[in-house]
Amino acid sequence: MGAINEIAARLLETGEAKVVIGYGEGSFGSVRPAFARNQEEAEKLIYDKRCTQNLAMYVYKKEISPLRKLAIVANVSTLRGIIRLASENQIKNGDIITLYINELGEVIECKALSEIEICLAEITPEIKPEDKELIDKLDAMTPQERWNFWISEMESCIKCYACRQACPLCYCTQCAVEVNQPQWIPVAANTSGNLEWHITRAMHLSGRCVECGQCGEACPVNIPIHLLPIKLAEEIKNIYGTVSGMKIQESNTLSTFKPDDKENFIG
Amino acid sequence: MSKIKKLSKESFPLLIKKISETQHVYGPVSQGKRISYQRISSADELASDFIIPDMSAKSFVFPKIEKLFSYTKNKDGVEVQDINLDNIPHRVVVGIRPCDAAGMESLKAIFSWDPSDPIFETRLKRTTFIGLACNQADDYCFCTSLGGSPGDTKGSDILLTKTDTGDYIAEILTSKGEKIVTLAPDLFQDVEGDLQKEKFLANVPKRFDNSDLQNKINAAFNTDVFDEYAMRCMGCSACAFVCPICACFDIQDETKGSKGQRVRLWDSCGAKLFTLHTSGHNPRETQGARWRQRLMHKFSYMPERLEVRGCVGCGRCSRRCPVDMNIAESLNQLIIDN
Amino acid sequence: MERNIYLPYRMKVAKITEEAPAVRTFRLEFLDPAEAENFSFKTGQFAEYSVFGEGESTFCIASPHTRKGYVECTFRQVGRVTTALSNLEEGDTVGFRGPYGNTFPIDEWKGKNLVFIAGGIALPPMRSVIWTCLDNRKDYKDISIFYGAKTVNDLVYKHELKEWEERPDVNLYQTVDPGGETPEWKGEVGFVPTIVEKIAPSAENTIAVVCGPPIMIKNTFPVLQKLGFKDENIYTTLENRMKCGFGKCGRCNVGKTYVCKDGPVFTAAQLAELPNEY
Amino acid sequence: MARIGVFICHCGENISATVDCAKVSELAAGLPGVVYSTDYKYMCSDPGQSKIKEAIREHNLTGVVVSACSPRMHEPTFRKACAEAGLNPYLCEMANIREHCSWVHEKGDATTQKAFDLTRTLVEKVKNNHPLESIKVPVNKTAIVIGGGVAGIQASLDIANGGHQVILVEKQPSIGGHMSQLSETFPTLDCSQCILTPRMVEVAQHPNITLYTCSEIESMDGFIGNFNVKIRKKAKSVNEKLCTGCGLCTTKCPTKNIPSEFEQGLANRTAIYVPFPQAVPNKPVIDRANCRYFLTGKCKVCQKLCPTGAIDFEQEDEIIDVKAGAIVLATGFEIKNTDFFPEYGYGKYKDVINGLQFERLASASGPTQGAIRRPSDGKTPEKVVFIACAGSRDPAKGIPYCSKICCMYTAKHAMLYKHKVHEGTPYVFYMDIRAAGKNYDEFTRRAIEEDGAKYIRGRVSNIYEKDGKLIVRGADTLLGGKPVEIDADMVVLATAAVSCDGSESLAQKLHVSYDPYKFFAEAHPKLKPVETNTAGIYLAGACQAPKDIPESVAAASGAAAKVICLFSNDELTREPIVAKVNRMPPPIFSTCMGCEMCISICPYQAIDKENITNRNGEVIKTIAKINPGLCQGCGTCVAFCKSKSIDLEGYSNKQVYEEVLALLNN
Amino acid sequence: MENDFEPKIVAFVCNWCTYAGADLTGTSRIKYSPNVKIIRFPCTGRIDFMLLLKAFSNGADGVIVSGCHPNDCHYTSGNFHARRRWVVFRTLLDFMGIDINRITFTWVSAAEGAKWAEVVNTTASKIKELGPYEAYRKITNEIWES
Repeated sequence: MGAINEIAARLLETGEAKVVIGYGEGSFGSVRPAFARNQEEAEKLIYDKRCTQNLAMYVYKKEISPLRKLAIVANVSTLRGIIRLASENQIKNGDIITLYINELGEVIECKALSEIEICLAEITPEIKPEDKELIDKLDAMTPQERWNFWISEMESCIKCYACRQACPLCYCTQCAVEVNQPQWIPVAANTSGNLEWHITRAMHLSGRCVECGQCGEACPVNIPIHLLPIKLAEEIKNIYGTVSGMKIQESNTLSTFKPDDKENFIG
Repeated sequence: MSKIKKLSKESFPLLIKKISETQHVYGPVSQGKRISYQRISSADELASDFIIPDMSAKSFVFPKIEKLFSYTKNKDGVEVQDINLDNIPHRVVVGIRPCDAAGMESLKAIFSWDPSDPIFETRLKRTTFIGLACNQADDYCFCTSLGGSPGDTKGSDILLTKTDTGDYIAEILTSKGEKIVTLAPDLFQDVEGDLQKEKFLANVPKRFDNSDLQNKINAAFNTDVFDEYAMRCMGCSACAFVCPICACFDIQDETKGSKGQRVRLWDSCGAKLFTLHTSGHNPRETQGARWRQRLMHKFSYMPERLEVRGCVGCGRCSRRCPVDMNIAESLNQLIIDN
Repeated sequence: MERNIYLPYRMKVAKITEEAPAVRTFRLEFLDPAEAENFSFKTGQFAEYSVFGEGESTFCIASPHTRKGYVECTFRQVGRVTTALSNLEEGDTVGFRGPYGNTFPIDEWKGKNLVFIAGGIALPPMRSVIWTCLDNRKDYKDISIFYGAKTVNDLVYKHELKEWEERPDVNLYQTVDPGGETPEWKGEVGFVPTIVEKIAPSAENTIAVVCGPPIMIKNTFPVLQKLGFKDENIYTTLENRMKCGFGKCGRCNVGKTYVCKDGPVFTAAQLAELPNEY
Repeated sequence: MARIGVFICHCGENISATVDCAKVSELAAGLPGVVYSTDYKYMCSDPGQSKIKEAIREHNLTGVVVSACSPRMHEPTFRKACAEAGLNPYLCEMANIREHCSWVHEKGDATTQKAFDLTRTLVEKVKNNHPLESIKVPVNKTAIVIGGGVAGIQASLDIANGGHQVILVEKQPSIGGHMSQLSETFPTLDCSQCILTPRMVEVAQHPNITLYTCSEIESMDGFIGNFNVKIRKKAKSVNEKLCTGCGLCTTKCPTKNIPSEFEQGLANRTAIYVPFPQAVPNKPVIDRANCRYFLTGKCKVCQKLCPTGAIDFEQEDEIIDVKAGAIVLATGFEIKNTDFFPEYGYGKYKDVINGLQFERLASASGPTQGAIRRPSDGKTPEKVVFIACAGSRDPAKGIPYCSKICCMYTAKHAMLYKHKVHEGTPYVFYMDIRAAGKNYDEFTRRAIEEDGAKYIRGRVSNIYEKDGKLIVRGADTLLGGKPVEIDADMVVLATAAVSCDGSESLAQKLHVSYDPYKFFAEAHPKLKPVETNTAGIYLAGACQAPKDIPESVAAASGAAAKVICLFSNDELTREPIVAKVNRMPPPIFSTCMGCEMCISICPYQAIDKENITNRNGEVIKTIAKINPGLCQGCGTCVAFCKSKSIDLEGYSNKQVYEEVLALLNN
Repeated sequence: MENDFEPKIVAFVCNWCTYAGADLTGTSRIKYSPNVKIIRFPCTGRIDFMLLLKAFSNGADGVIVSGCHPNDCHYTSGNFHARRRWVVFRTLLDFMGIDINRITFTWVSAAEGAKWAEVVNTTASKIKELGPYEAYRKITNEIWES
């Protein structure tokens, strides 16, 4: 039995957590999110290289959040998701025990959010090489080529909202896409409506995205939709020097400003 | 009426070419990481070496956006323009997987149930399915557990099975299939004896025993088996949208100035807004109830009311689920538990 | 060619009645006389009403089938379509698709006493059946109506309530929730189930019809059962969310039951068989 | 559908000259929901307004669109007319078909079409308007007056005499401003200090006036009726309460060679000083930049001498928080110095001076006790050249405007010189003599005709020094540009009046607009000359544009009147254009998720948290709440809110959305 | 064809600076292209990026967004927030291949009547040169053409 199972078992036994959100064996060699509510389930939790999914979206899920306190097995992107959720008041200190597994495979139990910040202070977040490569490739294209690329992707979008549901930061009870007075974004999954939806989602994530890429992972039709918020996160890092999901007290880049913010296109 | 012919690997592209002269031809096309049914003009465009397209073929008969009628608003009121069913195109889908083709029967059951939906009926009537039997499968495939098979002819007008030589065994199954043959009769060779189609089919092991499935699943309704699903399922609509049978829909108006149209759009019982009343009351309040509805609808309610199952075991929903909600596994569990 | 099942009839808003805050009744008349001629419905059925450009919304038909040439609907302004409906004026055009669903078995009720129990905005489906029965008054014995709302202002069909109150062949019991009364209020004060229990209509040879918000129905059934009503003799209507109205869109399933096809009228006995998904 | 009335104004011919108003009206009549449409010569006139009122009653209108001039002009007019006819005023919108259409496009179909497009857009907007009720907010009846020159003094006294508290904030150690530096004033030639100092004293003694000198505005937030202002009171190093103003310190201060600001550098002062003898308050301050103690750490002579121990070297800047209902800006102006003019010697000729320096020379309390002596050698100048328009009306110098006061004071200077140096000759170079004003033209004529000032119409091209004389070379344009050369003893430049250094940053702190020359902008050039675009902030004097004394005083009294009007009510009625967080029935309560980003985005601190509790008092949800008293309706939170949980009345999501659609879908 | 092309351009402007500036253009009788039509907002901070998307999906060929110069916002900081929003939005649009040359961002003060005319004319002629925004129109029309 690994450290993660022991800690999960202890937290459940002492009642410090009612459920431990983690990873379990999934279909055919894959891993899946798993929920340990008792000793037996605690024993089934696993943690290994395959556990890259960001689980932070489960902490506010309606079927789970009433079970707070929760414990959650966390990789770096989950940690960042939790910190960002805390910045946006969706988690309070003490709601969640985070079981961070560091590069050495040690489990670091964070009961306070500040302890997560300490873990994150050691880390320089980087985007995946394949994402970087595709972003660079797109940047090198002409606008027309980029348009063709994205439009062909948008035609495939079926508006299943897996991207939204998988996102740790899409916690709104009413998503902008569901607002119908006015109907900002068409309900129909037509190309222009899909485009508007994905632009809106990326904009709403700008300054907030923790670059986990979960939206792209979730897409059933393989649209690299995570590139949009990640591209913006990278730009924001370059322009404003802010990185989301590293510190609780950070303010959102798009709801703050500096009088001497630079731009080069406003005449 | 099944007739067996042979279609050589050289004849196959010629057949596509011949059909494209008069009708739009569609088939699985690879596009980046994605394989989907797309319009093609030659057989070269068809994807090869894949298990199953990412999206099912249901959009040929139940597109993600279906115009129901259009209208023009003016100062005095509204002029309504009904759709013209004559505009619905004749299409041939080549390379549809047997599971997708089999799904057409379930879709037909839904849309033909009183009252019959003429838009759907016309689309189905005007689409010819040239199936391609599966010569490979993955762990997610479970058609055999639900009475289907990698070489199932149900729903196809012609079913092709690729042999080890690259030539095809062509089963001409319907009059629509016959019509295709008459377009290029020379390309189809007569055959003698048993071509042993089974030899060329993928092996899809049975995952569970489907006998008495309906009663077993009914018995699970009020058990806590759905609690874990309630937690894990994130409530997106991916499973429903990739499913060859899920036919739940929404009706919305799209407008552009004074013009408007009412459209039918894919919807999903997994979405929390699906059943939400404007009062705030939601009859299926939890994700567990919604996942249960998905299972119940496919394996209990549809068999009860429409005498068909809502699942052909294509495994798409499980393959595509971001949180690995595996439908075959769930069914297996329900069967074992009950 | 058969008619496009999604195509609505165009109807003119012939009359608008303000019932209560944000609650209106529309009287709708067919623009095409031929359509009017061929149209018929039975009490208890519902329809899809639409504002072109905004979408469709489901309500019961609130007028009795005994009165021809028009249908009426009563709605509260809450969502996009009802807001758009509220913005209409007399003479404007709406879409109407229906009727759908089953009906109250009023022929089976002949010779019986009828008790109608309604709360708030759920009076409309009841109003249809009440008027249908009143229009065939001789077919039925005693008719009692219990109706309650949050406040006096929230009572709908105020004119008709007055008419029923004045009719000697109807017993009307009106009530408002505690705190909802005005100084002039002469009716009861209290929740509907409480008032039913207090007045205690006889269950003997009596049919009860209950319409209201889920909480009211939940609390009224036991009262009726205590008074001796059999579940088979208690009727209600369900108002699940619907889109198509004809058993395809998948919204209104309650178990294997389609509210749009098998309902919306159910007996308490039938409801007891359904999973709690309504 | 809605019942909208559309009213197309011809504005005489201002609109109808390029727009076919009848056509627009006819097209508008065809719009869904429009039940009445008409056009008329002057919609804003009484009969025009009556047409609107009649239509509202007759057609039972649910909304009105007036296509006419800018809503910034007449929106209140038409909204009032609607209200008078029983229609909620916020159900009236204006389409701007004059400023944004008829005046900027040529006559033609495209212009008419645009007028209709704009009208249609507003019709779609108004269909989504809601009746709104104005918001009442309390008024704090204290005014802050910024600047203690004659305008600030006048405004302060008027408001204080009206019975309200005034906080007067002055940057310098004394109030008085430029007027206290002047010798005599035109056109009456009465002594400037004689008329000003009694008023300065009145300010000091007024029970309703609190005076902060050496003070500036640090920051401001809030809004009309409820401003919160931080005042930075700079350290004077002298305890005002202890200081009796005996002046002993100033006489003994060892640092005596600091050019006096008040004397325009024509005399010196000490490091601890009173700017001028009649200063208010008449208590010295230490100029730390020049004080020996602050420079070297040694001295403290003043401290040793001070009989009351008032010298406090440790004193720090003080931040004073004040609340006020209104603010009057009276920060005045500055004049360009002589070093601004390369052609006039870059300020290197001692005897080329500016107008204020001449005032000090001519002043009886000045460095020469009123004798005109040139600064270089103290000789009485025999020829003095006065150059009007030094910098003003010169686009090349970035000052295209007229400084307005120069013509008059130059005439005054010529006269004063002639009165004091009878044998001297004043020459005046001018572009035009602008002497409009009561007794003004008579005054300049007197300078020419009685006092013999030699007026030369033309510009001075350059000045150079030669043999102790200043050679002034120019041209006389009245003589066909004939070159003129004068060997003057002294040259007085009527340098351009410009906005004060720091007025831009002050405007930004107070959120008032300013013009390209950094003068504060009035809300309307004609009808709201003393108001700014920011409600509750008013303008007095030359901070708005160059003004002479009577104008400054008039504006100050005007501003004071506005303040007193505002203070005449306990509550202020505000436009209900405020943001609102949505509320819904349980279990949702609101779609607001409480991310609180709107709190950081709001410029007015108008958003706070609100807890939604259940019956047991437990918090179920925390959402944003907007204080309608503080919200100014900018809508930044609305556009930012991801879940669209905030909306802005008057510019709601639905309204602006429908506007975009209507504008494009014709 | 290009000569006949009359672009549809929507201007999203704040009430206090640019709207007033455009009023001044009018009072100064400076002529400009009628292709641009103004929608009034209280502040650039109120301008939702989604409105720009709606403009394009409803057939706009170009868009102007204009408000108070930095530091001049009537509401102190709406334009500062807008500025960050537009930086990010423009990056996103460019990354998606949307033609950012069709969006003019500018600051026009209440005193800059002449600048407003210039902004309008420059934008209008640029959009005329670029031609109708066919690429976007194609995707918005697809649902209407079937």
